[in-house]
Amino acid sequence: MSVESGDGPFAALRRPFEGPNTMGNSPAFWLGLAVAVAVLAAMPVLFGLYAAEVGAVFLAYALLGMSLAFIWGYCGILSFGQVAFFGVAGYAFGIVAINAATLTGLTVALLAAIAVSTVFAAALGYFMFYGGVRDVYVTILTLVVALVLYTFMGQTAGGEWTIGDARLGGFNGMSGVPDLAVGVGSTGVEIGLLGHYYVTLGALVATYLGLRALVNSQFGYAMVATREDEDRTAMFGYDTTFIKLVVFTIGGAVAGLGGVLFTTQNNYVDPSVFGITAAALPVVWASVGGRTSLLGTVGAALAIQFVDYRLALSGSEWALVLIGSLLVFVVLLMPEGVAPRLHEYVLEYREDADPSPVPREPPAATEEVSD
Amino acid sequence: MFVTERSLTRRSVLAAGSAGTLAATAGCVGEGTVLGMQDGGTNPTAAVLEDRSGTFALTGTAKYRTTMLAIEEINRDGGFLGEELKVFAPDPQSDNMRYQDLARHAIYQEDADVLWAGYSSATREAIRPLINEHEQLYFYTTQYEGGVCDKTVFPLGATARQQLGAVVPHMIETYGDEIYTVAADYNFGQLSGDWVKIIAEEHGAEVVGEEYIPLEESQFGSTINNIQSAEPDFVMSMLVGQDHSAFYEQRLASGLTDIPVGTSTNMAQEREHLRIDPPALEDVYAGVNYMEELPTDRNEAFVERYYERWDDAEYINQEAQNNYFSVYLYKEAVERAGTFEQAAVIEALESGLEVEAPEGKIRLDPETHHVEHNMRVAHADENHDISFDEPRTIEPVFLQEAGCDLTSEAEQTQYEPEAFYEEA
Amino acid sequence: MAGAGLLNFGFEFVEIFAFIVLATVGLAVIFGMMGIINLAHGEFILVGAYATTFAFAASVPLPLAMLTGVVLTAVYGLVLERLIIRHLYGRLLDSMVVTWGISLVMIQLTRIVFGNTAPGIGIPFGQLPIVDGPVYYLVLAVVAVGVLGGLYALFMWTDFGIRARATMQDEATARSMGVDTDRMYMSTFAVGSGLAGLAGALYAPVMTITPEYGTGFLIEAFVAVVVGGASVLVGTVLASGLLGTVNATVTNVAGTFMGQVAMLIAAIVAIRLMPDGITGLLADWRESRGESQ
Amino acid sequence: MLELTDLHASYGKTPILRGVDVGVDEGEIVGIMGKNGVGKTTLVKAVMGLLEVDEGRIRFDGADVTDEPADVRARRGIGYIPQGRDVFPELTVEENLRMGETINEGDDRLQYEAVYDYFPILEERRDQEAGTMSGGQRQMLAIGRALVGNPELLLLDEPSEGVQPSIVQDVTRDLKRVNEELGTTILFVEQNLHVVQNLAERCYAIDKGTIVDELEGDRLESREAVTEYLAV
Amino acid sequence: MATSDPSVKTTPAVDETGADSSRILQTRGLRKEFGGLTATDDVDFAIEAGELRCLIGPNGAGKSTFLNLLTGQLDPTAGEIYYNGADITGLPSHERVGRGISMKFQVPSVYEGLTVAQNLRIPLQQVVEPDAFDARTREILERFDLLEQWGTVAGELSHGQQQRLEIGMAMAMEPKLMLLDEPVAGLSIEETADIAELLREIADDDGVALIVIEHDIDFVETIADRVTVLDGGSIFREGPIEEIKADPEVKRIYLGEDH
Repeated sequence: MSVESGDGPFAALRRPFEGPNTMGNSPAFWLGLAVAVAVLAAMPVLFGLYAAEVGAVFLAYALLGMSLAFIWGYCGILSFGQVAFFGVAGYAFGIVAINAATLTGLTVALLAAIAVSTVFAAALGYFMFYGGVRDVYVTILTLVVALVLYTFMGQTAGGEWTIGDARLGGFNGMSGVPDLAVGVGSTGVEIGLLGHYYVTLGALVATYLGLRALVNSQFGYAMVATREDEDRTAMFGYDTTFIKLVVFTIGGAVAGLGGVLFTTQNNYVDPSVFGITAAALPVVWASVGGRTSLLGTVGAALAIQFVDYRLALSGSEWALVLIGSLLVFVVLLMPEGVAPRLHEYVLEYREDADPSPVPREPPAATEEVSD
Repeated sequence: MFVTERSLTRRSVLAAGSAGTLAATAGCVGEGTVLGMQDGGTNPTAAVLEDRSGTFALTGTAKYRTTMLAIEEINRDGGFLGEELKVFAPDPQSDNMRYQDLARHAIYQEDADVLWAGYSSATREAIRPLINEHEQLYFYTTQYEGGVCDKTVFPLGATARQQLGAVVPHMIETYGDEIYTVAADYNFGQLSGDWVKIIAEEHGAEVVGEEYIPLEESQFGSTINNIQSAEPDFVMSMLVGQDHSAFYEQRLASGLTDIPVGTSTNMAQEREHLRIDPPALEDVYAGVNYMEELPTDRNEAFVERYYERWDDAEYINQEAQNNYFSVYLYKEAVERAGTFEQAAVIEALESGLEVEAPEGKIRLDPETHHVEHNMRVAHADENHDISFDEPRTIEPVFLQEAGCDLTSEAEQTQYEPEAFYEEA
Repeated sequence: MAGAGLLNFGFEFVEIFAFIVLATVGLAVIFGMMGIINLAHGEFILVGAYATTFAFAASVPLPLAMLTGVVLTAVYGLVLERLIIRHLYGRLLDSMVVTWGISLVMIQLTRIVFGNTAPGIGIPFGQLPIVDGPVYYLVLAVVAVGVLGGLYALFMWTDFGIRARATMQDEATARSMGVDTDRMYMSTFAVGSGLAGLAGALYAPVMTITPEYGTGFLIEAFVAVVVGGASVLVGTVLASGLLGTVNATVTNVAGTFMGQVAMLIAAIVAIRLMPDGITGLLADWRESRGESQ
Repeated sequence: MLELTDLHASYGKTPILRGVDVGVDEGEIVGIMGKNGVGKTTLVKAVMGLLEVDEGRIRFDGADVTDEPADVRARRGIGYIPQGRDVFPELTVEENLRMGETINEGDDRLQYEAVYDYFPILEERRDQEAGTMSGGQRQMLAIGRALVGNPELLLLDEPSEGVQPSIVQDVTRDLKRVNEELGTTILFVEQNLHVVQNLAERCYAIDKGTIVDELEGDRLESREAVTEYLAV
Repeated sequence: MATSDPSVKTTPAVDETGADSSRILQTRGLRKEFGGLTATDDVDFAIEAGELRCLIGPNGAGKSTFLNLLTGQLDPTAGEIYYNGADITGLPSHERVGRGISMKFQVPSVYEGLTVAQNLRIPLQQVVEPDAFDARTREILERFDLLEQWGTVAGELSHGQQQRLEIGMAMAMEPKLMLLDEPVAGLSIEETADIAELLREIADDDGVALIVIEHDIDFVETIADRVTVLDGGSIFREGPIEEIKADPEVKRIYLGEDH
């Protein structure tokens, strides 16, 4: 269809990432995105290692937010327990990495952590979706899972909760988690402070592009259809239960990736990642940024966490009040979130600027497709 | 194998690896910045991260205030090495994530020369990776489970061994040898429970029941039932936090006050004897190194100075006193080292310093970075009036036995009692 | 010994059952009647507790202080309903998100305004003669049963109840039958809020009052509502019974923590087996009977 | 008794009613017929007060009720039977009928037992949940429920929709009986030819949001005249 | 689930595998019970390719239950369903759709938040290769007179357009059997005539078998090849519409005296 990447440079390159299921299908959008990534990449150069350390945490949060936007915005599954996968991956990485702190070991730890969060999401998803749990019950069940993990991890202080050399550490958390490293045997890289920032940024950009391509693929249409009307979609021969399971599992994997990057940045993970305040944050980001916009959620995560950080530095107690009120007002005043609203304005502005607001071409017959 | 040596630690150069780190490849980026965000001043800076809101506000507020009081006193009397110590002291709001952010900010942006931070062990553990990475001098003053053996960390609060070592023998002597332990279900509580068993064993007593209570629990119906059916000679309580303080009211309502309670956590920290109406804490005995009620001249003068400075203050808890004397300890060390340079200050702290604290004279043990405290048993009567027995000096024996010697080996470890004592 | 054990178990069950019922009814009324999951439910309970404890501290007699708690929470709910909640009818997920926001704000505001502690209230009535435990727990159980009975009477027997139920099922039609539906929504929300306030007030002497006070009720309330399903009374009673039994049994054997964990696991399994809650299962059964007629 | 003057109403931003004038006298049975989407349901809702009008007045029993909410109008004596046999599905039959009492707190309300006289099947099923009854029974219940308030004017929104033909006949017969015995004025909208011809004494035709014709007597009985407004 | 219940009646036209080549769909002894009450009572039903069958009967006759059994939204208590000669009893809905059974709901249920073209893409991508999307979309849009609305969000279409879009979406699946539940409920006479024409065309030109539940007896008269009357969960009468209309028993239970 000609709405999808008809014009501009790199049209062919952009094609897999564009379609009616995502906002921002113009050269201007991609240029803007490139500039934004470049600015983020320049942060450590401009502001030093400090910015890299602080920024890496925000970027890991953004991954977490994106995982929720993906499952909620595109498939209608509102999980209040996205932090469960985030935290489980962090703990899993810690357990493997502490026991095998070599290049190979750390590479395995990274893979194992993402595998654990993925499998965990798949198992929970299977349990829920194949059990007929739907809508609000999914939401509450996921929250309860996060809270159970919070309670459970909180009491693992005793020596019996030791796996090899790794102590789960209870309420105090697991400390001494090594840095990220990739390699086999003696060849490879240990990822230092600055490296960690760029790895996280790279992971965020790559995940964004990957999810974007996915939601514009055939599977993406199936997701969106499932969100819009599950029964109807099943009647078109889609196995919606399976679709939801796959989406939920991918969401778990992305959240897990965020969790690993978060944990390796802090070299520490504790049960508060499962707590009710932590669990609320992804929902806040996705609601404010706009759950149907992956990038909107990322933007909201970065912005809100930055403001929260500045408020904390000033010693203000008002951060949570601000975040909570923001959530209330955004959902009341623009239920779709900021990004979709912005997108509408941009489209309107373009239409105004366009002297001939004739609708874009209807779908052409195959032979007419020229570009 | 209780010491876990790691081949890879935070930001260390990879031992096995031949490849360089990514950080090294970006030559232009160092700790300095292109845009120069760093603070221009040359004054030495202390970062004081103590909670004035959130879960730990009750203890954190007093800790903040005594620290400020000490720094102000010293600044007024000629300063630290003749210089005025600047303070960076935002409120971490009892949130470990904020602690990480603020500690990072203190280290990078404020260039802190010394750090006081946090009440709970969880907080300490949350920021310890940062402390280790930047070799930051750090005073942790809460009475805690013990065992931290770390080159740049000075855990100055009494350890569980010191607190329980004061109160448990006293209770066994006074009431008998059957003990029922009720403790908070987290690291501190569980390790304290282990210590009760170890000390009971040493004194020929026995733990007849043990229960670990989740931190947010404030209903003790079944616990009180269990205690009543076990009929111990006394209860050892290592309950913490405000939710747990409901135990004492429920103890009163269930008629459990005839069984005395020993504690290492209550009264001296969260002033339960003042917050809860008598006689809920009747016959509660606390092992403490300090309580505001301590009737010595030195302490009374200190209390007076404190309330003069902070007229709306409520209570000086044990940790607040620890903060206070640790500032003086720091001053001594800086002066002995002749510089604010952290490695030199740590070396000076390891030279066997002594200061006069409100609790009495204390000595810093060079090998373990812990303090020989003046431990007392404080008793609350039916009106919640406090009386003390004679102080005794208890050394940080556990770490000494564990072989922690930071003067010869720069470890970053936390030891657990179970590796040394069968009972645990 | 076995007799005493059984008595103790019974006492424990009564205690937990009462707790779950009182923690849940307010939430259940609002969810069942209005289709709103109020994630700020815990903080409504908080309002009740703070109002009670501060009234008591100002030497208001305890029962009156508790009444103050209930009334203030009801009024508070009313205000919130008018300002925010009424825009969310029919938007279940949005209502959850918004009420979560409200909950964050309320907890933090409480902390900022009142600090981290509130004055305590001693447990009244003294201790029981045979079983070890305060008499007050039995009072709580009696109140819990009374609340259930009262709600049943209110919703099944009175004109208000019929109108409220009719409004929730079909607002436009109810309005065309002369019902002022705006007022029905307001009053139902106020009733739900008042019940939350009641839980806060009743547990003010037992539990320590902190800004996170409400969180202590939340998991039980949530889980019971979800397990119970949309039908307020039947759901609450059955879910509280089920969860209370599991919790009391395991607590008796393996301690408080395991009791909690067992209850949550039981809840998760129950949701898996009955995706729409116990009453959803009943409704399915009834519906299938209806369909076949 | 009921007088609609120049009524305008819209659904969202789309205008649906563009100036409707209708008058109904006491004791009449008046139909309004039209194709789907011409504004029939909107009209009924506007009269009941479930939808705000943009322009025009509604007068009932001499009073201007245009700005009154639905519940107030209901208490003035307008009874409403919504489209799609809408009863309260989870209330029992008897509770549904008791809802009717809300309309009129005064003494002149019909005891709901009297409704059983018209619809004996409802008495048999008085304790059954309304949602479990068949479509025809629900239609009877909806009518009975409105009658309990003893309304002066009964508004019906497509009573035939989704109901099998034999029941439609029963309902038509029952409505006529109500009109005769209780003197209730009836205004209904419909697109079913049989109902229009069998029930209405007088009938308006509505198209594109305005009244385009009024039929009585022979014209109303002529199949061709009526289908003109129901077909193209 | 298939059952070996001896009471299951066998229809002579069915061979060993249960298949009958001329019949696209056939049920044998199809039965559904809800808590002791029988909603569908041993129904033996068959329809041929290109046939347009209407299903009528009083409320509660079991029409919807029967349709739900065919789509797989309900599992039968007993009996079998054969489609194109194969036993599809127990297959989940989406697999039945994959084999060419499609269903149109009573209430128009297009994806209201998606554009018309997006709506069509969802069934289309199930059956055609990506490079044919555009051509097929255009074809369907033209056939169902929706070309101008291709970029419109479906929720903003008129009622009749939504009905057409929905039937278009069903046709995009290239079904062999289509089930429709009251397709003209709430439509004007004009729109009803449109739909009637479309359905006839689908049966005659595309050779799709159609099962239509409908109350509008005039509509049934216009379109149906044969009519099946259900009552009390079992087949009460079956035959051409004229026969059914004249049947006094059908009049008594369903049609009333008018017809």
